[in-house]
Amino acid sequence: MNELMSQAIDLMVAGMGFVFVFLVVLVFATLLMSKIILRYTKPEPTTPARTSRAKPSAPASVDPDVAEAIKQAIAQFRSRHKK
Amino acid sequence: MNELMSQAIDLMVAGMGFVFVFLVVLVFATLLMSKIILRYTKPEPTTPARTSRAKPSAPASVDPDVAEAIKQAIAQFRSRHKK
Amino acid sequence: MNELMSQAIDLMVAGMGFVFVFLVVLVFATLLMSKIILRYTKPEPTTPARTSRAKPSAPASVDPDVAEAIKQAIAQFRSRHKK
Amino acid sequence: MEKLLTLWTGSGLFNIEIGQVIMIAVCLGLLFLAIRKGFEPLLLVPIGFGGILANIPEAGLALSAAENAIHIAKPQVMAALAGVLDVSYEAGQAVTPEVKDLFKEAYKDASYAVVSSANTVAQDFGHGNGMLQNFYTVIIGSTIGPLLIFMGVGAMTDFGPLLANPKTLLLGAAAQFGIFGTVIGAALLDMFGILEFTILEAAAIGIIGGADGPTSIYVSSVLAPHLLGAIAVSAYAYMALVPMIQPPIMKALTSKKERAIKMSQLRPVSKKEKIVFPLVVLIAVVLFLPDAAPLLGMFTFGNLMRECGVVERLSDTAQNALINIVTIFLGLSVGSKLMADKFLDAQTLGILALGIVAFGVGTAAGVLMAKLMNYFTKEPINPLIGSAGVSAVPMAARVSNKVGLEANPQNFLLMHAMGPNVAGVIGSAVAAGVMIKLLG
Amino acid sequence: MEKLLTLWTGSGLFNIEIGQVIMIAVCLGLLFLAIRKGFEPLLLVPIGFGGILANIPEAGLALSAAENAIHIAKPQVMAALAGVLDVSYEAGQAVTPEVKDLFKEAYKDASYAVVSSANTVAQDFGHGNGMLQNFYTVIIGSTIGPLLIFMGVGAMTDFGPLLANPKTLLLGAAAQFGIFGTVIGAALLDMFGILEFTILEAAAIGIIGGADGPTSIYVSSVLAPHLLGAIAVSAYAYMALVPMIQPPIMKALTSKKERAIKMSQLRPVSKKEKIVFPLVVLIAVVLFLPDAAPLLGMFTFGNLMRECGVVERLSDTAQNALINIVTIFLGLSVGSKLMADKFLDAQTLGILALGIVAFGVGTAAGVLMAKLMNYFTKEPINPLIGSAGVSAVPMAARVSNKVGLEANPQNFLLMHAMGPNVAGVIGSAVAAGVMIKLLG
Amino acid sequence: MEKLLTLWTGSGLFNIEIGQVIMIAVCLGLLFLAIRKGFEPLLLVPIGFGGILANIPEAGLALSAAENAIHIAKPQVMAALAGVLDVSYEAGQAVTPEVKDLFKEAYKDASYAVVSSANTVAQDFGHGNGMLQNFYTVIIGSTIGPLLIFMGVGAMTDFGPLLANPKTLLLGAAAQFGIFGTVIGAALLDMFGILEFTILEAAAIGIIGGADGPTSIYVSSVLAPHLLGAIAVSAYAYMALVPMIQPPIMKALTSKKERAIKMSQLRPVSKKEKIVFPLVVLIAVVLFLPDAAPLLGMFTFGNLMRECGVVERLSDTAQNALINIVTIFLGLSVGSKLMADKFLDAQTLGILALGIVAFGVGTAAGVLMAKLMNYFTKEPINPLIGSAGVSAVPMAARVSNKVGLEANPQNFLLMHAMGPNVAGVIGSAVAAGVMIKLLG
Ligand code: NA
Ligand code: NA
Ligand code: NA
Repeated sequence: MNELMSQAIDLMVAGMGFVFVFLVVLVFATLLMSKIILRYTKPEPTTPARTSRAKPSAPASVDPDVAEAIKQAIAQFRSRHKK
Repeated sequence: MNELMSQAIDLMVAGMGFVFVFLVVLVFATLLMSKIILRYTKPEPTTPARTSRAKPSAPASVDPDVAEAIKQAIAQFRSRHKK
Repeated sequence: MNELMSQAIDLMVAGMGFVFVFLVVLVFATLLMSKIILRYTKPEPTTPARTSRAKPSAPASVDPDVAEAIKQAIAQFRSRHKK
Repeated sequence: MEKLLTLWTGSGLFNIEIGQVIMIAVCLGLLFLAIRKGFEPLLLVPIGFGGILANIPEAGLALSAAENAIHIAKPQVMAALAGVLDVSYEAGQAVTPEVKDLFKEAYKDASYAVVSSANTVAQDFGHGNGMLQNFYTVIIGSTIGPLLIFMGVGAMTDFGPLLANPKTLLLGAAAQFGIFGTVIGAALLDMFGILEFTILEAAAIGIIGGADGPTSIYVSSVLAPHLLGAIAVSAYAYMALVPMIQPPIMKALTSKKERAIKMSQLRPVSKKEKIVFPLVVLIAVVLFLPDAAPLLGMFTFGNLMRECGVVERLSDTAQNALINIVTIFLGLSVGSKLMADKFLDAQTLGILALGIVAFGVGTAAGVLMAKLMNYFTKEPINPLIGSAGVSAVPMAARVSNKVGLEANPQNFLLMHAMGPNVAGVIGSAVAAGVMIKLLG
Repeated sequence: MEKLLTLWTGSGLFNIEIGQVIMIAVCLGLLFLAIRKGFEPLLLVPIGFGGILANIPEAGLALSAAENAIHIAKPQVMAALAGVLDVSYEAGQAVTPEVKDLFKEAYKDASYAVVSSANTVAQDFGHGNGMLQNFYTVIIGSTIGPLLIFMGVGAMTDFGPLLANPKTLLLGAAAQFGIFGTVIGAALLDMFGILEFTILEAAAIGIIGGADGPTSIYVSSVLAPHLLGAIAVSAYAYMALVPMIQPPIMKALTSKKERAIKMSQLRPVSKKEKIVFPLVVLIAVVLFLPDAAPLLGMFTFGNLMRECGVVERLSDTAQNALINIVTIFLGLSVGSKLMADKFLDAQTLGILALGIVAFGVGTAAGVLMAKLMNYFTKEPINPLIGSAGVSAVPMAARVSNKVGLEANPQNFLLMHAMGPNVAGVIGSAVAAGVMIKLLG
Repeated sequence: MEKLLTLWTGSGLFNIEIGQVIMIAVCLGLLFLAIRKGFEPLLLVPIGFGGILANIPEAGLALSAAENAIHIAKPQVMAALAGVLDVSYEAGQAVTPEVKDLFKEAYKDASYAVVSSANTVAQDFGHGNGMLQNFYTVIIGSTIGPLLIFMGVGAMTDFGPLLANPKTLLLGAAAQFGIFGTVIGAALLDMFGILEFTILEAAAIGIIGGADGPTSIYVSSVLAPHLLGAIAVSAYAYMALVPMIQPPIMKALTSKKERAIKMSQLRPVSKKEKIVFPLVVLIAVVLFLPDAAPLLGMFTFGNLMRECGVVERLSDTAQNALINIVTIFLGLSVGSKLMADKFLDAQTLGILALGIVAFGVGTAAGVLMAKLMNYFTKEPINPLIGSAGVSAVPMAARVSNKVGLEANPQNFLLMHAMGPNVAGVIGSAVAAGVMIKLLG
């Protein structure tokens, strides 16, 4: 086993060891955080987890009444055309 | 009175003095500018002063006729629903 | 004729010569490219050439049905108002 | 094993100092105020986050290459730096904390050319500038960051209310008393031996009274960069507190009758006036105060782009993509000045104390000026709009409106207060120019 | 009192020179043309404003640190600079205007390394680069600004009409006669002793005939940076004047019958051709003219991003946020070259005179080329589209269309003119590459 | 005539080398894969285009001023450079290819200070940095580019699924085996004499297994900049190939029954948890791994901007204008490392071979870890989500979902796979920090 190989093995042991330690710590820290937050805050409306990195679509800025009115108008229009 | 205090007072006298001189000049320059512009130009449609630094809302690109039509549709729709 | 003038004439001969050579080559290269592409690919939907550098307008995101409905509503509204 | 030891001796837990713990807690507090309480979040979120990054032990994100080299202190690097920085250090000598301090002092006092050489040497040995240090150099060291923010603010500012009633410019002038009064306050603290300040530091602290973030950052980066962190934090924090600081002062200095004064409606302002106004301001700068040219030049340029109507895409970019990009980097750069050894200092407490004085004095001066003007003008001025002269746009104008409504529910002062409000921005920039001219 | 005196002796009113007054008036004139008359406002608003800023007395916004130090001329700074710049100056010697001029000359002629040292010395003494000087160095000095604009232009350009009729590339070639003809014109002025030019200056002036802003700025920043201000202003002003300059020339060189020629409709162009075309241009550059690689490389890169359809967010940014940000800084940087002592010069008048010649010659060459081509091709070409070969996209193509409609109300030339119009952009970049190769 | 000769001897056709022809073909291939096959086009289009630009003969776009000077090799410039670079060269000596190589070697091995001097000398003689070289220095050399991309990625990342099931972080840890296993692989190639690598090169190659573009570029720019081109191309190409690389491995290591495991629905996650989580990660970095601070600091900063809800305009800019601008320049800069003499090397083939090993090992480790965890937890974990731990967001998570649906059409794994997917980003950044700490 040459020097590079022994360096590589050292690096792997230290590296994977550290990655696991770090992420295990993070698992516990995250669980603790969630527990604290969920205990000490009033229930709030939660957001469902989103799927992808995609930018969220802009919030619908149309008044629901308007939307409803337009829907009705379209429905009326379509039903007329079918006749 | 130590040196810093005398420097500070000097700075205040010069500073406030200059700020007032500058802004007084600006008051007169602005009044003069407005007078000249209002005299030598035909009356043009003026824009009402806006309130905040906020980005102006996008110009309404909807045809007024369309807007009116939609309003009417909504009114109609609502009055029907109330019945 | 001084030195600058002879330099300028040299520059013009070399420059215009080169510009023409380059663009003539480009004409043939482009014709060749188009010929190859049009031969070796199935016919695809083509885009009509656009006029200006202007950013293409956003694609109409309104459902044609909605548009039609609104148009009809406006027409109806206008005809009523004329009465 | 040896590698795991390297990781452990290089970890934060092994190296963290109490000052860094405190500063990280302070920065988390800033983030809390910004996110939960809405304290100027656009700046305080990046500043607070940058502050945490700056205090990560061993990471050296806010240090230059030479400072990082001195911190790590490999003997052969120290020997090389000793030559450049003219520190007496023999190759191989043990690097005690005292020796490190000698190097740090020498670096801090070094000339521009020596600093540049020291960093080149450190880079030759593989040390690098920290990320935040690079941001600071490019964005604030060059002064470009605050100037671009100011251009964006110009592109967002509507001078209409000011043009309809130009004499409200004087209210913006009076409120600058907050700036110079605070300089006197710093001198008082110095005179009574409570804290020590130089005139440059006193002036930089005073600018907090301008209630204008980019102006504060610009001036302190020129006059007293080591105080920049405390000054910027103080300026933005108190701007967020304007709705709490101002009303008591405004009510104490006015009678209910004065507060109920209704002002006549503002005349409409033509497009042409709005286009020419930034040029008028610019010409005044050309004639009277060249030292305010960077600040007011960029401000009026932004405003001209906004109003001229033919470069909307540039104006839009100045108000959005560009100002946002600069804000992110500016905030992180300011955060880099929240390192424990620079921030945890009695001076910082003094700056926080003087900052609130600055806002109070400015508010009072604006209100009193409005009362004074009422003796000379026939159109009555509601003194509540005077307080808007401190800037803090548009918060201070909203405060004027709110206090006015309390006195008289039909009394809408918002538009009238916008005049002095934007005048305060010009006033502070002029004051900044004067300070830089006389001291810079 | 002393402080007020400092303010007064440092004010613009006390220091302003007649040249600066004239230049500020000229720049206000540029702003008027841009805002009121719509002369290429996206560039001329920032250029005009930057020109005013550059001429603010004592502010030194367009000067480097060393130039500012020489202007202020503190004896100990001058002594230090004398060593670096190799000027004979004894410490304590009075600084007369002649001595200052000695320093200025020495600085202008200094090598890259000496300039850099001189600025370091000046910064050691607390002098700084002016804001506009920094912008110029970063944006134009590095050539990055014009190249990014060109990338954005590439992302906005549709080569469809050119691909439908590639032989119109030749019209874009012919119009480059405007460039080289103007070089001859400058040589004539020099020969008759009217003005003096070097071949570098003549070439930089000639590029105005390319009718392409970024190409003009790029070439003059490489060949003759001291003329950049006049060349850029001339280029953009005449581009705005294309609807006035071109029609008389077009009508003089064509009969009404020629102008009424209807061209057959362009074939539709497939997406694939549009994707491959920028790569074809790039390969041609690789093979024939590496010196055009920066300009045409960025141009074709922008176009490929536009057409390839898979990087729309990059293409959108290149066409909007990025090009707008660069335009703001590029304009201000060009404005920094409108300083009185550099701009108010007989050469500037020569440049303005030659610029209009350049546009005229280019227009004529394009029209004549189209007439010539009609002898060789069976599909008739309306000679009016030849004038579009000067670029000035899309203005020149619109002019072709308008003049065509006057001759025949059913004759829509716009699409046909877009081919030579974008070909003119490529042609000018090729001409630029040739000039840089042969002279740079 | 002489001028036409200059043009011809300066043309690409006259000077092109076979290596450049090959590299241009390779880059056209990359463009084809990016545009036609959709291989990570946002990066591979700029990288491929930059690669073509870097290989334009004589243009020197990817060379520094000194390298360009050595290439052109004017005797007096070489004499001046010889002094700086300490090469034995007598003024007037013929510049043979061997002499050039001497200069190139000396430049490559020179210290930071000498490189800087050599470039100053070259600029004094009128040579300049190539455009791509400037991009590389500013964007990658300073490490700012990958960090800003990482900030943008943070602003686009939703940690909700991870917070709902934090133990999936362990899957992200296991997948990092791909990184370190590849280092072993490189050591094996070296041991058997097939290729030669240093430990720095081996580590930089290993990071391909992180399946994260900006992390790969960051690490290789720090540890082995000369391999950056091959590493980045390899990383992005294999990320695009994830849907082909992963499924066979996933299926080989799992039974159909395991693949059909349905996981219970994720609990909803509160806004507050999402705000606090990036700060928790940051504090962990502070305490345990300061060397990961630049990467994870910017990543968590982006995520905090996204989630905190009060700086939406900054978050929006970080996700759009800013990341797009940086992506353009980052891609071109990476392309500058695709020069023939640096890329056409046996090492590059080794890197491409090792890269696919890295992805495979990471995938396998993630799947096996998930199977292992099923022995210890009561809630069953579908082992298919383990493969998402390699990152390649969101492609790897989609692959998990797709393979899961094949086994059980009611089995929607997408949300469950997003947890390990984003955990893989954190894991790779941690691994990067460890490598830089131990080797950097
Ligand atoms: Na103010
Ligand atoms: Na042209
Ligand atoms: Na990963």
